Amino acid sequence: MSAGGEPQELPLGPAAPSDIDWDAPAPEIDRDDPARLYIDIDGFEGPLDILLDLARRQKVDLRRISILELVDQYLEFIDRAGEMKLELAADYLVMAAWLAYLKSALLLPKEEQEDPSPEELALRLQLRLQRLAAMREAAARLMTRDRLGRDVFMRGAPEGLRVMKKRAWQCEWFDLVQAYGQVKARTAPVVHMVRERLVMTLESALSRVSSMLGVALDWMELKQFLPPHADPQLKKSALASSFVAALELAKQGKAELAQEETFGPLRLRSMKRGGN
Amino acid sequence: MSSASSDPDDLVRAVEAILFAAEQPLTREDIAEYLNGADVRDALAELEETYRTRGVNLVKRGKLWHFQTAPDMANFLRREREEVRRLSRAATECLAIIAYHEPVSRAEIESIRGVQTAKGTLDVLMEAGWVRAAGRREVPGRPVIYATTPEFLTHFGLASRRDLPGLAELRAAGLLDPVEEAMEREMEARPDEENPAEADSDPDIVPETVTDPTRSLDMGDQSA
Amino acid sequence: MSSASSDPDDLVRAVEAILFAAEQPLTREDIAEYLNGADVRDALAELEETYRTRGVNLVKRGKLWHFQTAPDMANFLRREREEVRRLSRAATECLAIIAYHEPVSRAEIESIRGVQTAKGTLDVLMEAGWVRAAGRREVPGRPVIYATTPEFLTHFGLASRRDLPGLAELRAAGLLDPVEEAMEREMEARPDEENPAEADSDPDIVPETVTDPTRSLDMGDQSA
Repeated sequence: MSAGGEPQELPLGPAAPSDIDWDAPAPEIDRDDPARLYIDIDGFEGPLDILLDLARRQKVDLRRISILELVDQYLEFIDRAGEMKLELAADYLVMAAWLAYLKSALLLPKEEQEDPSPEELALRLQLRLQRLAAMREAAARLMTRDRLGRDVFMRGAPEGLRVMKKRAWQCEWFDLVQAYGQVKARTAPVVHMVRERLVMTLESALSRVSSMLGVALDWMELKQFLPPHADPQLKKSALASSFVAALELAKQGKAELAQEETFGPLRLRSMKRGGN
Repeated sequence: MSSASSDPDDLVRAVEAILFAAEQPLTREDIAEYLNGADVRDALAELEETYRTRGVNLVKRGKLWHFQTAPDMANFLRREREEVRRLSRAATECLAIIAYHEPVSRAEIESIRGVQTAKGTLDVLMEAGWVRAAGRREVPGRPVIYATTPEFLTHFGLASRRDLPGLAELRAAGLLDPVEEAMEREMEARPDEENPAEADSDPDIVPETVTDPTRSLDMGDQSA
Repeated sequence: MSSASSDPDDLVRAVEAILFAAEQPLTREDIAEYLNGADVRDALAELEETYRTRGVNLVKRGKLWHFQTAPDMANFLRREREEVRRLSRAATECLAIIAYHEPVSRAEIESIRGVQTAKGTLDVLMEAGWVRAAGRREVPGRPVIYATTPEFLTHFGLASRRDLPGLAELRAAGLLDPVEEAMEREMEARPDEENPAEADSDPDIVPETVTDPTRSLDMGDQSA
C-alpha cells in the first residue's frame, strides 16, 4: 500500500507501485503461468483465500485488481474442480454463485441497479481481500523474525534462581499455656469422678418392685413399676434397676416373668399368688 | 583490563548474575526482589549497552529482560533438533490477526480470514503460550476475546507490540480497520455514489456475512 | 588487556554465544566443531579475561568450559519469602512441655504427651528458633535433651520461664478441665456428627460437679 493518508482509490486504473511485498508465501501455486490453474484445494483456507491467490496473479496492487477478471478466474477454478470431480465444500460454491451474480450486476446498465450497488459489493470484496492479504503478509514477516529457540537462544544451562521459603512460625502465649493444660488434663492419672446422677439403685428397685408385687393382683408390666413422674434420666435408670430387680426376684423364686415375644412387654407377678 | 572503569560495579554484576542464572525472563521488579528492592534501571541500561556488541545480548521484551545469543550467531547455533514448533498456516494467520488487532474475538478472526477457525487452531496458540483469553467483549453473546502474551513478545523478539512488523503502515493504510469502516470511508470519498449509509444493507447477499463484529475493535488499544 | 573495552571479534562472539547457549560444559574441540574446526584458544582466553571481573565468569573445569555466575553473587540468586504459619497443635504441646520441663528428652516429651512425637515436630520448633538441643542426658542411650531459647522468651513476652503459669493457675483458669472439654474443642473441627439432642439433654439435668469458668476463655481461644 502506498501512503496511508490519501483516500482509498477505486479499484480501477493502472497498477501502482506497492511498498509492501504482497507476494509473501502463499499456497503452492505456479504464479508464473496464470493460464494454468493448479487445483490444490487442500492448500486453501476457504474461498476468500483462493480469491486472494487469484487476485495476486493479476500482479497489480490489490486496490487495482479487475473484479470481473477475478470473477472469471474463480469461476474457471470452480469449473476445473468440477471437471476433476473434486468435492468442493459448499462455501466455495456459494462464493461462485455470488460472484456470478456480482459479475452480471456489474455488466448491467447502471440505471437498473438496485441497492447496494454492485460497485459497493465489489469494493467490499476488495477490502476484505486487502485485509486478508495484509494479515497474511504480517504473519509471514512475524514468522521470519529472530525467534527464540530457533535463531536466538537463552542460556542453555542456567543455574536457576531460588526462592527460599522462610517460615515464620506463629504461636500465642495462650495457645502455649492452654496446650500444656490440655496435655496435663489428658494425661493426668485417670480419676473417675462419677457425677451425681439421679439413679435408682438396685436396692431401692428391689424393695420397690417386691413391695408393689406383694399387693398386685395380677400380671403387671415392668414399666408399671417405674416411678410415674420421673424425669427421663431417672426413668432409664429405674427401668434398668427394675429389670434387674425383677430377674433377681425371679431367681429368688419370689416372682415369675413372662414375655410373649421378643421385645414384647415384660410382665411379672408374685410367685405366691400365681404359683399356688 | 585497561581501566578500572570497565569493571562493573557490584550492583551491575549482581543484576548480570541474576539474569544469567534465571530460567525465565525477569521484570525489573523481579530482579529488584533479589536485591532488597534496589533500583536496577541504571544497571540494566549499562548491561544492555555492554552486551550490545557481544555474542550474547541483553534484551527487553515487553517488561521482561533476558540474555540471548546475538541474532547473527544463529548459523552457528541452529541445532539439528527443531525446537520451534511449526505452525499451520491457519495458526500463523490467526496469530497475526490476534497480534495486530488484539483483543479480538473468534468471529472477528473468522471475518478477516473468511473461513471458520477450527477450535484446535486457537488451542495450539494458547498451548504455545503466545495467546491468552483476555476476557469477553461486552456485546450480545459476550464472546471471548483473545490477546497475545508476554511470551509472544519474547519469542518473536519484539520489544513491544508497536514493534510488530509493518504495524504503523497497516494502521495508516486503514488495513486494521474493520471492512465496514473502510467501506464508509470509501463511499464518502466517492461523491457520485449513492448514500453511504446503505452500505450496510447487503448482508444477505454476501456469503461470508460481515455482520460487523469488528466494529467494536478498540483501535486505541493497539498502541498499548 | 585493552581489547576488553573494544568490540570483540566475531570468533570471540561466536564462542561466547556457543558457550552461553550450551546445555553442558564444552571442550575446546566441542566448540570448534560448531565453527568448522576453528582454533578457539585465543577466543577462550580473551573471554575468560573479559568475564573475570563480571557477575558471570567463564571457567574451565578439567577440559570443560562453561559460564557460571560469579561465586560472590551466590547469595543474590536466592530470595527469601516469608510465610507465616501457625504452629500445629502437636508442636504447640511439645513446645509447652519443653518450656515447663526443660531440659527434656524426646522420650520424656512423649511420655508426658502420651502420644508419639514425630521427628518433624521438634524440627519445626528448632526452625522457629524456640527450641534448641541442650546436650545429652547421661542415661543409657544418651538421648538428646531439648530446652527453650532466649528467642522463645522474647516471642512469648516472658522475662523468664518462671513467668509461665503454674498448675494451680492453670487449674484456676480452667485450663486443666477434663479431657472431655479439650476433646470437645477438637471435635469442633469436625462436622457435627453426634446427635445434638443427646448432647444437650445431659448437662441441664445432671448437676455439674465442674463449673465452667473457662467458657469465656474458650471463646477467646477459638477465635484466636
